[in-house]
Amino acid sequence: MDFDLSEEQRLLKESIDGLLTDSYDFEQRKKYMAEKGGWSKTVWLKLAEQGLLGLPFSEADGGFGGGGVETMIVMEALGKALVLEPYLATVVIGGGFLRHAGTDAQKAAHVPSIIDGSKTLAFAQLEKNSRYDLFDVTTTAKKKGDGYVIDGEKFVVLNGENADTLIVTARTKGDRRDKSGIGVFLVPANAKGVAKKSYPTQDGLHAADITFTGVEVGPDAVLGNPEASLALIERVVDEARVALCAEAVGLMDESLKTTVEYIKTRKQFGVPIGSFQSLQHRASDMFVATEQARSMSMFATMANDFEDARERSNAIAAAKVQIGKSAKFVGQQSIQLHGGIGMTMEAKIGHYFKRLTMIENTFGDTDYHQRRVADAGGLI
Amino acid sequence: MDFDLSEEQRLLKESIDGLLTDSYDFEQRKKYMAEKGGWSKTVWLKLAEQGLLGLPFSEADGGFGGGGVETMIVMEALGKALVLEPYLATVVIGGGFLRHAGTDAQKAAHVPSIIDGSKTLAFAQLEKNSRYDLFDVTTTAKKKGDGYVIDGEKFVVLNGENADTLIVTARTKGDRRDKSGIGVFLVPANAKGVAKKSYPTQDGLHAADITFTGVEVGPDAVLGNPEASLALIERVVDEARVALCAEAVGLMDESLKTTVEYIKTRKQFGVPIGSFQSLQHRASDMFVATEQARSMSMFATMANDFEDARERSNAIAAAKVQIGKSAKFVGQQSIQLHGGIGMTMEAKIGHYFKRLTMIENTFGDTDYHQRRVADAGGLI
Amino acid sequence: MDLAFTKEEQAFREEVRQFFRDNVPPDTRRKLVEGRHLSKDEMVTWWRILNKKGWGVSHWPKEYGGTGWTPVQHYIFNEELQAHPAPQPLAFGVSMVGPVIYTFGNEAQKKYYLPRIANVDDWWCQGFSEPGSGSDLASLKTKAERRGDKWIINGQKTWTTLAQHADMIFCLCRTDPSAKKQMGISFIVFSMKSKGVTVRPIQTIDGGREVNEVFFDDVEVPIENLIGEENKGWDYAKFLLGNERTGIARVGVSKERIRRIKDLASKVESAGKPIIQDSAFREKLAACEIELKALELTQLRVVADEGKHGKGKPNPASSVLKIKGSEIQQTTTELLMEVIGPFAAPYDVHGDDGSNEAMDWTAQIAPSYFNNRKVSIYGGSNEIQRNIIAKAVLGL
Amino acid sequence: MDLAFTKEEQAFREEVRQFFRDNVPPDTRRKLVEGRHLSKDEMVTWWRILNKKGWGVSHWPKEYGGTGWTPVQHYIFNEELQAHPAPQPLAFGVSMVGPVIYTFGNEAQKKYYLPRIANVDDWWCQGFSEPGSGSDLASLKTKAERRGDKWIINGQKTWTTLAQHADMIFCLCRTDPSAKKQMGISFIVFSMKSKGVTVRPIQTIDGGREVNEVFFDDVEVPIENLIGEENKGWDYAKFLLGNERTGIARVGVSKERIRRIKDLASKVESAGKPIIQDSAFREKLAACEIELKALELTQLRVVADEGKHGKGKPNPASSVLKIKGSEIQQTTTELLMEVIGPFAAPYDVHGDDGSNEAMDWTAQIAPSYFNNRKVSIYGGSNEIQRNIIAKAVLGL
Repeated sequence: MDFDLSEEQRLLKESIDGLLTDSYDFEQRKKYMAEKGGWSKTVWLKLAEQGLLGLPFSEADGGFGGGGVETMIVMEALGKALVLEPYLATVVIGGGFLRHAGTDAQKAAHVPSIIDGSKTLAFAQLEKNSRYDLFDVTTTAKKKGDGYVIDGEKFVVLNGENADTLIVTARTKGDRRDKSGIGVFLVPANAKGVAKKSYPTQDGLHAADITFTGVEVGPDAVLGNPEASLALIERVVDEARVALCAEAVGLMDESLKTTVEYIKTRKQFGVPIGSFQSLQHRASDMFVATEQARSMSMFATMANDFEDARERSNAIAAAKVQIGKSAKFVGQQSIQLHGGIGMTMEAKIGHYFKRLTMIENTFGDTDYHQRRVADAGGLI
Repeated sequence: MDFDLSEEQRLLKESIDGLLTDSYDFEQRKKYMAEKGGWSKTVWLKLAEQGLLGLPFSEADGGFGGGGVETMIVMEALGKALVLEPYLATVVIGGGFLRHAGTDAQKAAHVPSIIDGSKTLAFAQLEKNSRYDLFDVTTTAKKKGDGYVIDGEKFVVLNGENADTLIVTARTKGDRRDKSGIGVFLVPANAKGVAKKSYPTQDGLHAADITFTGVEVGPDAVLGNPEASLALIERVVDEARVALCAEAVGLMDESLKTTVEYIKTRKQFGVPIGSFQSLQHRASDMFVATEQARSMSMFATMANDFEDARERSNAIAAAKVQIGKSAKFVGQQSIQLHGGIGMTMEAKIGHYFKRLTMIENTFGDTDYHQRRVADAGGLI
Repeated sequence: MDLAFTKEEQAFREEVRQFFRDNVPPDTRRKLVEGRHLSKDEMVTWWRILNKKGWGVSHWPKEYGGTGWTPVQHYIFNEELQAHPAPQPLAFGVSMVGPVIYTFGNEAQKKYYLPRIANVDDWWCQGFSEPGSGSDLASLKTKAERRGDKWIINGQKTWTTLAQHADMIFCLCRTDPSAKKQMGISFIVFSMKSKGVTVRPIQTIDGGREVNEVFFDDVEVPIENLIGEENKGWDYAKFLLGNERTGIARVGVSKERIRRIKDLASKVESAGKPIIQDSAFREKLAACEIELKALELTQLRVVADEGKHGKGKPNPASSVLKIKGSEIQQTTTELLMEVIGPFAAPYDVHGDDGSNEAMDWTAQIAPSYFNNRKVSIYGGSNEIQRNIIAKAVLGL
Repeated sequence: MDLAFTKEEQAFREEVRQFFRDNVPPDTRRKLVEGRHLSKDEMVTWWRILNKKGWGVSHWPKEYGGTGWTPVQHYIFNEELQAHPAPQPLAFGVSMVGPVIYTFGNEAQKKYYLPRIANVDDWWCQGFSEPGSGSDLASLKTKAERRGDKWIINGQKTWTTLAQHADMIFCLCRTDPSAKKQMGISFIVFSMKSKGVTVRPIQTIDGGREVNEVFFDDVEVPIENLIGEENKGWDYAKFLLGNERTGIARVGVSKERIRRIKDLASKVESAGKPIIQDSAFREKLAACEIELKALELTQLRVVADEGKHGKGKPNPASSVLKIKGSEIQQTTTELLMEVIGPFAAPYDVHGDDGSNEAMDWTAQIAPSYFNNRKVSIYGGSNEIQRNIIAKAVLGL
């Protein structure tokens, strides 16, 4: 039990914090948002230069062999700076699928271009009625020769607008909500039959709704067992949830800091509003909520390495609940304590609130995960 | 739509408030509690003298023909003074059964002695596993000749220790959770085969667990249809819930008043603690909770007269939810704002908190009624 | 005490409801249901329909076009209006500046402005808040200096709702800089077309452009545009804000939104079945409905009290309406967010071609959630309301 | 950063757990599970078992009988103790007066008192709070006047926990009435059997008699019973309160209670089936478990931080532990109340003959709910904790 960073981890943190301090203040972020695709290729390449895009990959694959704690450090920093670039979609999720299920050939084909920043990925999973159930899949992948033909519709695919390669969940057999018969496929974004409708999201990221119509892929597109990849999907999505928890902690840290600074300087009735006890207590409650969230982010990070998949999922679900609750409270109260100014696009705080809100609804909301924990018999 | 009291209602309120101001301060209450049976026969006879025990009965039955508003006025006053006497058990519930289902002979046998204060009643309904479902009845009433033989166990029968007559729910046919086959019986407390185990309750009232072993009653014991009295039971229990809502409003009013007085006078760090904004805001929230509860108590009172039984039940369930939530908040915060002194038996406030707590768990708690409202499709 | 609506009140409700059914333009209604913004034309068109019916300024004295309704009738009218839903009359004209003019204005002002307000010949906006003033309104700095037969106005207002549409503004200006805070403020009205008036939109976090900054740079205003007495503006502002309570609880709005939640929840699936079949969700919704029912009753009590004892000074119970009303409005938008779950994310899914009809129903839900954070901030933040209750009701 | 317990730590946990299994008297454990009060004998018996094992004063310096454990070991020990459950060592002796004596006492005092504390030869109680002092402890009025080789003590203390069992009291007394509030206070220990000491029980709302008022009427105390320097008592009190944080979150207590909730909820029926099968109840319980897990991790972070950087000054994060810890304890008692529903009502169902075994399991649940309201009041109310966070952490 040791909550201090190792020397390497401390250096990693300094590296990413330094990079973002230099190149990711709120004004710079606005510029990146206005770039084509909605994020900065330059920043992305800087992340690559510092080795951050290769962080979780094994050294054999050209990466740095970082573990859960390293990803937590990076995601927290990305949250703190409200970063737009597709780290989650490309490195955490895309990279996760390749690390856990990629063949040597698949890794060779994709990992180097992730690491050097030349390509990004996106995870096409959500369907019209699937909501948060990962096994609820109607998109089909039908065997054709050595390969498959994919048909279906996926929604709100983060980084779907820009990704070079899509990772698509599709059903090779069974019915809509069967837990077996689900496969994962690597599909080039420019494959024939792939049609995208892109849009910005509420939190300033970019996503796409993507239709697959008779999209033919070869045997090299199959990640893992095409008839039994639910466990793989759950594992990678759990890693994404853990990453989102860390990002949310970074967002909350910065929200609290920004809010406390604001109420220290903002004056009403001749005194800083931070001198009013009711606002002080609200800020204290925000601190409590943030610390509880930080604890559960660490717990989730630790749980990533649990051997028992059920125990892992349960712990991560619990973390997502705590993060969801804390995020909602910290986000809403940040706006409340800012007053009118917090309601404007010009102020930084509203953007943190919106990102925190969207994280709650990504890969299962608070109620969804609370029920999972309840159905698993709790934590004690 | 008119929320003002009529002249008669105003006089009624003055009458009960005056009586309780004179004879029911906190010190007097302690004395009554120490009397045999746990309440004051003298006060009970004073209530009778002022006609309050005959309030809801028709003039033909010797009563005053009071309606829901009149009962609300009385229950609120009884709550405000934290009255121990068995008005709910005797007048509201006992009287309710007689009013709605009593034959002329049954009324003649019981109502006059309720009105003159000579006899009290108790409602023996709760069973070991029935919890809040009124149709969950295992106590049996088997036909024998003209009458019935009653067997079973009832728990936490309020005023069960002192009542002269018990009103007992029992099953004449069907299985434990069948909605038909339930009857209601008037059983003399001293009937052969009735065994009581009496005890005080957490809020200073008295109750009993009562066993019925081969208790034989005649045909005059049957209230309503012995094979189909669930609707009757629901109606009377709904009236009891409405009365409890009003009592709770009285309790909250007095809790808030007592707490505000306390924080105005109690000094710490050289100033009254009521000058701290966080406590002011807490007290404001208590006020909001109390006003919302008062509104729903009035709504429930109005709903008592709804013709549609489902609509009535749904509205009263909603009121019980609001009262439960407000009561918990006001009760808990009253203690918190009192600090240590609120934790002692010597202070009045703790006794209000305990009664509010027990009301939540009587005839359905907050979650139980919230589910009923949800299952009925809500209120809008 | 009689807690039921009278037959007459029920009939009135039916009449109002029928009028809305027959007269609110369907497209206007649909946009409100979906939480979209209306165009200026759409709003004005409806208000003129309402005015033609004689209901445009219903709570004004009869001599100026009011209806003479009882408080309960006003309550019913407002509830049905919000629940239909139809656009509420423009508060800045009808509820704010109108009453100030007919109470404190001179005959010429009444004669000129009141009919124009009723018919929305002028779109009014409010010049109260300033950067830095916030809950401490009296700290305002905008100056009006008398020069000959003109006021020369300089300063800045903010949070000016729909100023982009406005023809006229009513403005609190400091006319005596030497006087104490609340003194030395005057209530002046003038044209938004005046030279020196600049409107700069403020984009809110939901992406909307409801509010604006308004700059005054040597704006010349005729001297007769002062309402009431010079340096008494603070009194009129207090009067105006005390009148603002009508419908502050927005019970009808929340009712309408709950119907929308139920509608969407019967369409959106969770765990393979409509989310309305999920008991946890249903119970959460029921909890909100119960709070709302309690609030409705609380509001009726306030209304009945006004009916009995006259409006008089602001009723501190209106702070309860503000606190609970805003909390419930926020809860309803949270429940909508919960219903649509992952589909909350897309922003402006119409894109430029307006073609993404499939996701159309979700488009305004997250913005509405974000936008509704304001309701616990504006009109006296909920913290201020708790101060009011503590002091005015509890004597703390 | 390594978030797993080491093998050694896991082995230590097993050792501790096994010791409790083998050595806690079963009846003592059962009473704690059911929320009942223990007799003095039951407590002392157990503490002497613990002391014999060498774990009675585990966190004291080794020279005075401590164990030399790491902070994580202390954490594990406490958690297992609370979770077994077994009675915690008497805080007034072991955690409060003991450390003051070994830190500020003279050799004679150390030699005499410390072994007696470890073996509970003396039962200690705390004389800090006074009527009217509350959160403003330094306003205390009890006086100690020097007369020859005696202190003459007059005044009153309150909320004195288990004073009815106590042999000794450590007391804050004002020794220099002319000094400023926090100055002029001394830390004096003396026998509760002294002439002029009167103990009057205060019954709490749950019916329990844990706390007392203690009156001092010309109590004569030997001059050498002063600990440390005269008029420096406030410093020692602050030191003592800073040490009091261990286990303030009471994670183990809440864990044990959650197990009890699950146990009861699998027995008590709702809607004809065990209430644990009700999804709404289960989700509410899960919510509580998640909060508790987060708190456990937060506590571990504080513990690890102490291990790394030394105890030093009180960690403001301990305010988080106090706030959340008390909230969770209260929530667990609310959930227990919810489980037993209408059976919460009976008070002292045993009656005099102790025969009502059927309802036995419900007897202490409502009292425990009532009693636990204190946890957000004592030890610095949660409002005071929020002040501390605002000032010490956030700089407000």
